[in-house]
Amino acid sequence: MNQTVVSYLSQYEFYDVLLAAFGKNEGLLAFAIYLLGGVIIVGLCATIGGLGTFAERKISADIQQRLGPNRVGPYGILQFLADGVKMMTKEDVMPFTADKMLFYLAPMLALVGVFATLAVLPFSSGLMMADLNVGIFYLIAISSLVGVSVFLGGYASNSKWSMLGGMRGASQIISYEIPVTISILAVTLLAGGMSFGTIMSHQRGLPTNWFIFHNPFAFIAGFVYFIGALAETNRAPFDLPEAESELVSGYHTEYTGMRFGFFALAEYIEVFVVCGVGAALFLGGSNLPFDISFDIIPLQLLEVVIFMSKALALYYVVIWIRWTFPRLRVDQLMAICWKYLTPIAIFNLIGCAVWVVVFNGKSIAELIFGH
Amino acid sequence: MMGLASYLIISLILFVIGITVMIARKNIVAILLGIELVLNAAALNFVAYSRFATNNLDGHIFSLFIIVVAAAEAAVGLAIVIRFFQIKETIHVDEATTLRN
Amino acid sequence: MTPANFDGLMPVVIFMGLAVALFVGGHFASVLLAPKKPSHLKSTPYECGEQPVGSAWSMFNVRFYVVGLIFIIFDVESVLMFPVAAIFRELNDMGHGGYALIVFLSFISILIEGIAYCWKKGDLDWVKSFQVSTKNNK
Amino acid sequence: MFAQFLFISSALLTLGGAVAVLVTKNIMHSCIYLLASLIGIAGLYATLGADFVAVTQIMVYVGGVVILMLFAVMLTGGKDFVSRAQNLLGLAPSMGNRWTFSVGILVALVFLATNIKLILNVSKSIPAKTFGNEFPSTVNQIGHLLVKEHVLAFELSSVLLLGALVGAAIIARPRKQ
Repeated sequence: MNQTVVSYLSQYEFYDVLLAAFGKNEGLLAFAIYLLGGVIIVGLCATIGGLGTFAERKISADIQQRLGPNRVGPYGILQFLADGVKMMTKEDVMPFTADKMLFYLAPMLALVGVFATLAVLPFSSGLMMADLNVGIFYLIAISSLVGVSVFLGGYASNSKWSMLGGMRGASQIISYEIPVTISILAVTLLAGGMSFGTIMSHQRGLPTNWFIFHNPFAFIAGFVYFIGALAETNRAPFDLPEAESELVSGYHTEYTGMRFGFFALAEYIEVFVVCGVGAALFLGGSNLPFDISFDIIPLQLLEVVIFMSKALALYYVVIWIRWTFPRLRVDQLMAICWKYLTPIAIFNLIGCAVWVVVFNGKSIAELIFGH
Repeated sequence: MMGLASYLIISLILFVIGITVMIARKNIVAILLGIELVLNAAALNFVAYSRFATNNLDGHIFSLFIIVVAAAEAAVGLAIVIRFFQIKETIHVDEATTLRN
Repeated sequence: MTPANFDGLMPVVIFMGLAVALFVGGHFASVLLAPKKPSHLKSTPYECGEQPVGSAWSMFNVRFYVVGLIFIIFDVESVLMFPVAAIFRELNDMGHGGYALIVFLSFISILIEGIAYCWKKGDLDWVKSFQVSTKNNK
Repeated sequence: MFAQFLFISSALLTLGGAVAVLVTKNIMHSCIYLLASLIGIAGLYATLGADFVAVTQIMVYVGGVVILMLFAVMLTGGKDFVSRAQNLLGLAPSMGNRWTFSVGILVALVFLATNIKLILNVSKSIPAKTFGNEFPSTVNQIGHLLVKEHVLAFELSSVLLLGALVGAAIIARPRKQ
């Protein structure tokens, strides 16, 4: 329980060597390890976010039978670095009617909200940064900062397109938070705890132990979560806040250069985070198949690879959906959230609760094969 | 440093600022902001006493319900503000002189 | 279960700090690298090349508030359901499964009443909410 | 060590945000300062070992109440916003004047003076407990309290929220004048 990277490393001998090097100060050593891990994870996720833009263009080109970016580096894979440099060297323009403080603050809130969720993302069973007892609940709560930042970005620009996009974006994000939260509530109920450690430990072994295959209600809840997460990250077909054919560019119309880059980075990392959470909650997360229980560091790295491949597979599905489905109308958007997803999510929650009581928490596979 | 007294003093300052906001502002939304500060000060007191003076978590439950009630209060209060604005076209609190409509 | 210590909260603060540091650093790089040629026309709000009329900070439709209202009620209810859901299995293993189910279901049923009310009154319809409610309220 | 750091930074964020709510003249800014203050209070809860209450604070306030307030400001902005954007008035209207501020601060000082003494006595009469670095989970205990001792409050809170939803929806629903 509550295994973090520090408590994991402390079972090895080199931890004592490090501890001696830090003058027996455990807090300081923990800080150093966490800081190093944080920098690594942020760098990794920023790269994934950058590669996300590249993957998006490549995959869309594939789907539309084009070539896509192919000039910078082999297969154009360094395109995201070129984009980043371009953003840094662009002039920052701020409308003279803007609310200056909030104009600065909005991208920062988006970054803080998204990065803070990375702290609890379960990359592997041992190398997890923080395994809070309220892990998944914390993740939902802190990611709602993104909604505030979308609203503020729209408001502070004082442009009519931005304002419309910001209002739409904030109401869309908060609406879709409800089906997502209730689906996660169903998982909490099945796992009997909110920390990612508890949730993962219930999905050990074969894929039949994954929560998406636990019972029919959890299966539907997985899809409800995924649809809601698409909408929460403003991805197509729910990209109404930034619908370029209706609202120019939505809440970041007036943002240029680096500040636009921060919004884009936050958005792409958030897509990765919701995919990772989906993988952890419903697809077994970083658990190795067959419940291998040697505790060595290469195995932990293998778990990281498993987690990442699950999350990135979901990421691919997200991009695939974007280039397949047309955008919804705004009234359809609200109708899907409140008239379909939320009742279905509540129904799933009740179903899971009844299932736990009636079948004593056993999954379908356990009932059929009886172990 | 992290004793009961420091939490109580933080909570008191928060409460006093909330009261001042409620009295000084004439904008109804700003008055609601002051009310939120006051409620948070109370909830902080409950949790602090729960840690330092008792051994159970009843204080946590209390502050949980304070948060719930504060959310309901904000929802209804802001609805009243919006309705008031539709009628009077202002949110200056001194304009709220009628009890009907 | 061994009690965790406060150091377990460190990553949360560290990641927030990294976000702020990245923001400040990116700004700094941008200030160093980016050209600065401000002009009045460049800093007008973008309205497809037209001269902007008035401010964008104007009134919006009340339906945005109604959506926010329904959201916050559901949000608070889900907050209260989280700890109960977290111990639901434990209660079931202790043999109080039926009792827990009754408590849980009666809580959810009141939630369902709320959404049913809003559905019937047309608050969930984005477009029609105005016409329907004028009919009902005179 | 880290707990002290968390405590000091949260306390500074809380008090700084609250003071900024008091002095700023812009209602939008004061909502954002309130956000800062509320996040600081969540940090203070965390230093008290109340992990669930801290996250609830963030969830309900940051995700809910503050967004609702920002919406309400946008919905009631109207003339006030236009006049400020065109600089017709130096200050945002209805945010108080010198007279109301002096009355408010007077009340605050009286209240502060009467309570400081009370708090010092209270903190003396309660024996000082020392806490180590432990941070045990409160979720399970809160869950048990909610379904056992406080089950009536738990159920009634849902009725309260239903009442708030229905009432606020009736009040705020758009209708013809």
